[in-house]
Amino acid sequence: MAHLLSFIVFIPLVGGLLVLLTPKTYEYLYKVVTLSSLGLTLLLSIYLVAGFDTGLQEAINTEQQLQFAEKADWFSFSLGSLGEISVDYFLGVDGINVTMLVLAALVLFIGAISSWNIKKHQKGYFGLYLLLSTSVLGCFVALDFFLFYLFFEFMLLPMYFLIGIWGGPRKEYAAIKFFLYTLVGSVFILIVMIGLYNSVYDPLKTAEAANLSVSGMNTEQIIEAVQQQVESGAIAKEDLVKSFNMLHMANDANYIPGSFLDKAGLSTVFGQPARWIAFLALLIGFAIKLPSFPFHTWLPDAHVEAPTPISVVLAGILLKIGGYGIIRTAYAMFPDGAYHYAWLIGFVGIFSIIYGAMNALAQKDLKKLIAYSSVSHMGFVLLGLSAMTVEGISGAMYQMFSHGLISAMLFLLVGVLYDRTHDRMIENYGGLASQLPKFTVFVTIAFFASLGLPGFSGFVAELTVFIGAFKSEATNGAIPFWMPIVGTLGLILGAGYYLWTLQRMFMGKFWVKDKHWLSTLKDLELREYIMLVPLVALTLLFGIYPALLFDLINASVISFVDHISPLAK
Amino acid sequence: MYAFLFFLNFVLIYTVFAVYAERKISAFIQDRYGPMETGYYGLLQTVADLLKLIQKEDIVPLRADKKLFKPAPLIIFTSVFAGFSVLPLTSGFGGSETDLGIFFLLAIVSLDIFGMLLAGWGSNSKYALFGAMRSISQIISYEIPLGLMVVCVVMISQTLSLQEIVYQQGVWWTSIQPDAVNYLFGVKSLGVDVTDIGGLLTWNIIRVPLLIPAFLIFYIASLAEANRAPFDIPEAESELVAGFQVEYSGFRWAMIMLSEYGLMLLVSFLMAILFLGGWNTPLPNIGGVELAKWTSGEPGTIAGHLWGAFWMISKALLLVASQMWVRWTFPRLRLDQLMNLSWKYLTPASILLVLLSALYRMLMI
Amino acid sequence: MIEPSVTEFSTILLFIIGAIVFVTVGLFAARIIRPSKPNYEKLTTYESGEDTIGNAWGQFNMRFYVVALIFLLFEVEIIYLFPWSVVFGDKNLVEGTDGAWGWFAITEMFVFIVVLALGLAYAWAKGYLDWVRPQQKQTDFKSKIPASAYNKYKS
Amino acid sequence: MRAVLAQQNISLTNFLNQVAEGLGYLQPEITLVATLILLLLFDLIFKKNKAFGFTAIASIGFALVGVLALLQWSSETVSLFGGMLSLTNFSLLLKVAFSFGGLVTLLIAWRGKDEIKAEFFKSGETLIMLAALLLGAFFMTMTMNLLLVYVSIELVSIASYILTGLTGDRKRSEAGIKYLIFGAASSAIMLYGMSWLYGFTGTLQLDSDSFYAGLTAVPMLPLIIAMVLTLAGFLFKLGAFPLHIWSPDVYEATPTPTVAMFSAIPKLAALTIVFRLVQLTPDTFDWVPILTIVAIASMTVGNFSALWQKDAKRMLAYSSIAHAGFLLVGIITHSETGNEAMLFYGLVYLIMNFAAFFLINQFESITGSTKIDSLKGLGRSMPFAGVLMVLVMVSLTGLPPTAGFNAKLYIFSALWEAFGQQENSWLLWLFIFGLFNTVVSLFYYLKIPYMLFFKELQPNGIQTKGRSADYIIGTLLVLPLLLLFFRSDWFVDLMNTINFVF
Amino acid sequence: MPLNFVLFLGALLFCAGLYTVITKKNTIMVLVGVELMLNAANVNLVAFSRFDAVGIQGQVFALFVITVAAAEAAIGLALVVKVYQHFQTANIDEINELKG
Repeated sequence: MAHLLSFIVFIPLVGGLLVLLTPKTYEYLYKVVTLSSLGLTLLLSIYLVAGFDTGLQEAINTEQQLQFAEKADWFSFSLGSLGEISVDYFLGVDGINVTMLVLAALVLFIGAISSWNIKKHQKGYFGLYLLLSTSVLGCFVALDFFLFYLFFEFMLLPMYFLIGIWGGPRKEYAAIKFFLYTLVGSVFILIVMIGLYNSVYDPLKTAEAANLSVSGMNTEQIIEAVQQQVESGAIAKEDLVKSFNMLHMANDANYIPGSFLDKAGLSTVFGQPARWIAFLALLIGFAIKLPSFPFHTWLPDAHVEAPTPISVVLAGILLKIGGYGIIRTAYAMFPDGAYHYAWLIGFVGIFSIIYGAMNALAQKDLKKLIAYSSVSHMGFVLLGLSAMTVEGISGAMYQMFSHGLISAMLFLLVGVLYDRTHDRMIENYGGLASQLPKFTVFVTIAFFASLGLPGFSGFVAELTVFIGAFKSEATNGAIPFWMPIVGTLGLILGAGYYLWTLQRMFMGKFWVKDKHWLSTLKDLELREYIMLVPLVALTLLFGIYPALLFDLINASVISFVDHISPLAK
Repeated sequence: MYAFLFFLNFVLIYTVFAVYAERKISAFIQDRYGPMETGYYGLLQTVADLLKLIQKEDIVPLRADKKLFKPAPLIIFTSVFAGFSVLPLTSGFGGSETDLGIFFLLAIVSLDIFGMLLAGWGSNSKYALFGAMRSISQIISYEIPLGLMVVCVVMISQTLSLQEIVYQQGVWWTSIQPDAVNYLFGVKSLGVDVTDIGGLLTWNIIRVPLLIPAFLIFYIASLAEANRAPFDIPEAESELVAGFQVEYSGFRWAMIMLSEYGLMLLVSFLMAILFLGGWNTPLPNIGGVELAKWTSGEPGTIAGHLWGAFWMISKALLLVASQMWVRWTFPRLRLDQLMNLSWKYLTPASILLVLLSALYRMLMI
Repeated sequence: MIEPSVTEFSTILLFIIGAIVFVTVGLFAARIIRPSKPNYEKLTTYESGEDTIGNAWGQFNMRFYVVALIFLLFEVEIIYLFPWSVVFGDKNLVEGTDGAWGWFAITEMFVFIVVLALGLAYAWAKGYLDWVRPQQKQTDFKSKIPASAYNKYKS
Repeated sequence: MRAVLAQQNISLTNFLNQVAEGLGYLQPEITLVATLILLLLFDLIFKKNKAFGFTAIASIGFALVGVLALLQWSSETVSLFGGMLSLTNFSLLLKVAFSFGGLVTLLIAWRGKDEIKAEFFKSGETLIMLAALLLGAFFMTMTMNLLLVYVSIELVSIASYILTGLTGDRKRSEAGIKYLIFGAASSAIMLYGMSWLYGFTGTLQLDSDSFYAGLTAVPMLPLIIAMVLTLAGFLFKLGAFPLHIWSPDVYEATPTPTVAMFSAIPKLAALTIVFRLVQLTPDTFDWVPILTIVAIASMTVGNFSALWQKDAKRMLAYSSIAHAGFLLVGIITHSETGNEAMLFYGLVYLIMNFAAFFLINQFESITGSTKIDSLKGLGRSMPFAGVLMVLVMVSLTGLPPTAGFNAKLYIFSALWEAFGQQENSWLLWLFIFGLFNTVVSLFYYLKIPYMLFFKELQPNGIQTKGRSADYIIGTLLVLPLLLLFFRSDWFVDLMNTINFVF
Repeated sequence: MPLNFVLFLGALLFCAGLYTVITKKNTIMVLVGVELMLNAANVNLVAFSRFDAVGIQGQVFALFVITVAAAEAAIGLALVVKVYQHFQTANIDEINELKG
């Protein structure tokens, strides 16, 4: 199926436009359109995974390893003596983002179901929700940095309005805080993006622009020939076609000799090699989104104030964009920087794990607790990445996937409770198990999955991360041995806050603060089952049968590690 | 240096006699005697007045702004007197012979409104302030036609030097510019060469007949410039009790008076120079009867100086006399009439004249 | 180029300084001769014998101001006219260009003058040159007595 | 004059021919003057029902000016009047943009509240002044001579003072006097600087050899002082730090259409002059520190001051100060890409500002106020206008998918490139400050969407029904912003044909 | 007369003007200061004009400056009058209703 990715990305947008065009009198259609377009997206992405070739193993920075790739010229113009600039419409999936795509499609669909009882300004809500869906999906599959940045930034606006209009009491504050934090991050990314495209050229287009005789050569030979000629200075500067292609950016050979981010690394910023600084900037940019300590403070606010479906999307997908971005850009483009700062990333990772967990322990608001647990879990992603081993990286990716499922589930469950009582304070409830047994079962499953109980996907993910991290000192020396050891503390703390919460809220004698809640506290409905059951099933499935996911990512992760490890001693 | 001494004394003596003359002329027009007591036919009346003025107490009102009040007469007098510095009295004698003479003259004389404003404002008296405002608005209103008329003459003469303007209006032009030719009415195509005939024919108002209305406008404007009747509302004794000078007394007042009469003389000199041939004789050479040559000595010679001074001063004094005549003949204009005259008649007319003069100049070459 | 001659200007300076000296000396001489016996009555501001009320430095008719503005406009115009007027009809230049120079310069200045004249016309048409502008004051007072009754007695 | 001609070895006849020829190239300007005079005459001759005539004359005039400028498009640089003016397609593009701006100004006034309409179309003065302002701006884009620089800047300034202060209420007279005092002082400072430049070089002609040689020979300290003094007047028109103080007051008090014009046209025109000055000074003189300080300070001061503004126009005033800083970045890079980026930014800025003021005007005509608070909830009852407003604000912030993002991207790319080549740490700081200022700017730009959508509508009986004409115009103004994001190459290709050499 | 004298005069005028502009509170005085500064520039321009190899550009410039100064002063005073009508003062410090 040609243009499958484009369909996946833009079907929600079309749905959004339909929603905007539908007059207010047909209000019920909004939900139908939303659900059907996101359902279609989900189906298509499952179809895509089914057709995904798990055995394809090529270097991570070549286009050969991409599947379902789509590439078209978007715009290009001459910069005079500085060559030409070329922006492509470039989508593709490989092992690194295929899981994220499916996750996004799934969580968006479930989010749409959970949006069912949004009453206020439905047109705006569903329009923005679908707009958000497109930009999220696009962000995961865009491989042109410009396009990626477009999707990345465009996410902010719908999110801003979704939190700011449909959120809780402090929604405005939370919305603005969310927007600003993320924008600061994207400025960091923008800085590097500018530096990158100024330093990177597109070999194929350069061959065309410089009129190289390429008859009889295949693509690889052309690329090689161009790279040699650029290296020797045979190609004039004005013939260089600067590229936004993220795969080109990940290839040292495509850097213009003498350019600022050139592989020789002669340029310095504040006394540090420019490439390291660029890595750090990208890292910070995405770490804000991830979020990791110390950039996490927007997350609790945003989560607490956002309506349930938005919390679900935020925790389930948006945070993953941070992790995905780090892998796709920072690590792939500046492996030297990654290696140099591995200790820092690892440290921030374990700090996030422990700090998030400690904060979670101290929370009185259930949603805030889960928000902090997200910070903690995202710390594992950083820890895994910092190890720079196959296990570490695939663990990090597994953790992202699994956290996407689990956190979605957790927020949905909080939403269930909030729907009924409009209160999320842990201390206001007690012994819910007797009143809401089915709910309690789901909560227990979700908590156990989240704290990493064997049999759930979280366990596999964290285990893999730790294996990778422990291996690191022996194989490449990226992070010291003590880091994963300290990291395990997070597991214990995690168990602590979950079990304690369980005990406080669900065990013991039934008690709620407000008597009126007695009438509203009802057990799960069908719609809620529809949302929760698949998530639980998937969590279990990936906990029991991890190969399902590992098979998808393995080939790419191995070549990814190959790509970044030559620098690791 | 000599010019300075000459003009200073001349202005003083002239003023003394002009005041006397004004009284006498007004008396004559009004059919009465005028001053008769002091000296023969009251000849010493003004001298006596002057002596009185010097002895009078210098009153500075309590509420006046002394920093502005005191120097005002000085500024008025200085600016008017500085105007004399560029006047050529004869072909060889005069003040500064700067190339920019007329421009400088207009500029420096304009400064006297500054002095008037200081006087009016500094007095902190309603009469004085109103007088000053009226006076200034009148002077600046008439300065436009005045300036434009000067431009007309300059356009015709193609020079800003007063001396050169005078030379052009007589038989001696060829002595400074050998190839110069004066045609009858300035029109080259008529082909009548009057360079050597000189006299009245080469005066600007005849040389370029277009300048006759210009002369009239200039004359009217100059009356207003000097605050002379019929344009004397600023001082309108009956309403404003002498306008901006109401609070002045003694010597300071004398200075204001002196500069007023000085200004009359100055504009008269200027009119003579710009329109009436300056120190040139009015008599033309008619064939062998070289009246022009006879009544004007060769430039630089003593005869030249004497003839030149004679013609110049008599033209100027005649004009001054005519100003006095006008004063006692015409009624005072109302303020709105005054402004209307300036802005709605004189200024458009002078703009038109400027345009026409430009075209006329093209006829001259 | 018009070269200012320094010596010629020093003559002018002499006139200016001379005038100042003359007035100063005169004032000084008068000071020696004249009496100085100020008293309050003498030093009051003259207002035809009435006691002065308030300050003279108040507002005055705005039209004075308009006149000043228009004056400024034309006075500045004259600044341009003077330099132009001595070159536009320069015999050599005009003859050197077959008259083109003269006509060019005249056209240029005509445009300039006409634009300024337009300004004057504007002020004229808008009534800024009319010293006493008739101002009809419409009263919004509604009387029970019909207007015709008033008019009957007015005339 | 004679001496000038003799020196240039051009006979007078040739010179006259040259002038006559030059006049042919000034069609747009002559049309503007004609429009101005026609407006004046129309005002004088007709007594009643003048609004239609004014509108017709002004709009046809402005449109014609734009068309005429467009028709002159060519890649050649034409030097007019002995080099006093230099007509490039750079200036032509700006002229077209300016006349577009003039038309939009009329449009804004036409859709404005009644007082604004009355001011613009009841009497000719406002329109005449707008035409004069445009005329000055046109000359600013072409002039190569310090004298003309001064005169054209003053033409723009004086027209602006009149537009600001001579009619209207207390506020406007206050704004007018402040504007004038700042303007007069800074132009006097500029003039003094210019007089020194003239002294150093013996010429007023910016592109002449002796200007270049003179500046090379002068010791650095006096040169810096002269240049900084000269820059003062330009920065005033540009509304950049430290001569920006007038702009908030003026923007707040002046009617919205006029502000729209102030915010874009004189600013861009001044930018071209700074640009030319920087281009034509020898490399021995280092502009980077001076301009970098100005740019950083403008951005920072503008953005931070905008944070606590309560009036939308006042806020946009500070935003325009910040944008002046961004515009200067293009000049600082001193490179071909920088020039193009600057032009791109400038034109996008022009469109953004006109769109923003159009929308503000639309809301103002409904609520009668430009306070940000007065926008409360209007986005919900007028969603279309609200969305347009959000897009404009996003563009002003510089986020995708709007042309504001491309503009920032290109300008900072150029800066990055320049930094890569010169490794000048000033540029790095500029880069960092510039980009982070974007974040600061988000705070206040977001206020407007915040009020529009997050707050409930004040129940004070405001008629919120939008008018379809407003929607169409608004869309037409916002559409380019989106279009230039998705296809910025069209525009950049156009700019590639532009000759930045004078 | 040596050039230095004239330039020094110009600088003095300029400083005096700038000082007036900065320190005086009365709007009219500020405008007077501006005029001083403009004339400082004029003095410079005319002085430098003597050394102009090409012509008398400086003097021409000075003429234009005078014109523009006149226009500026005219509008300035008009505004002062208007401000005075509204605020009953010409003191720049007391005219401060516009605040953000």
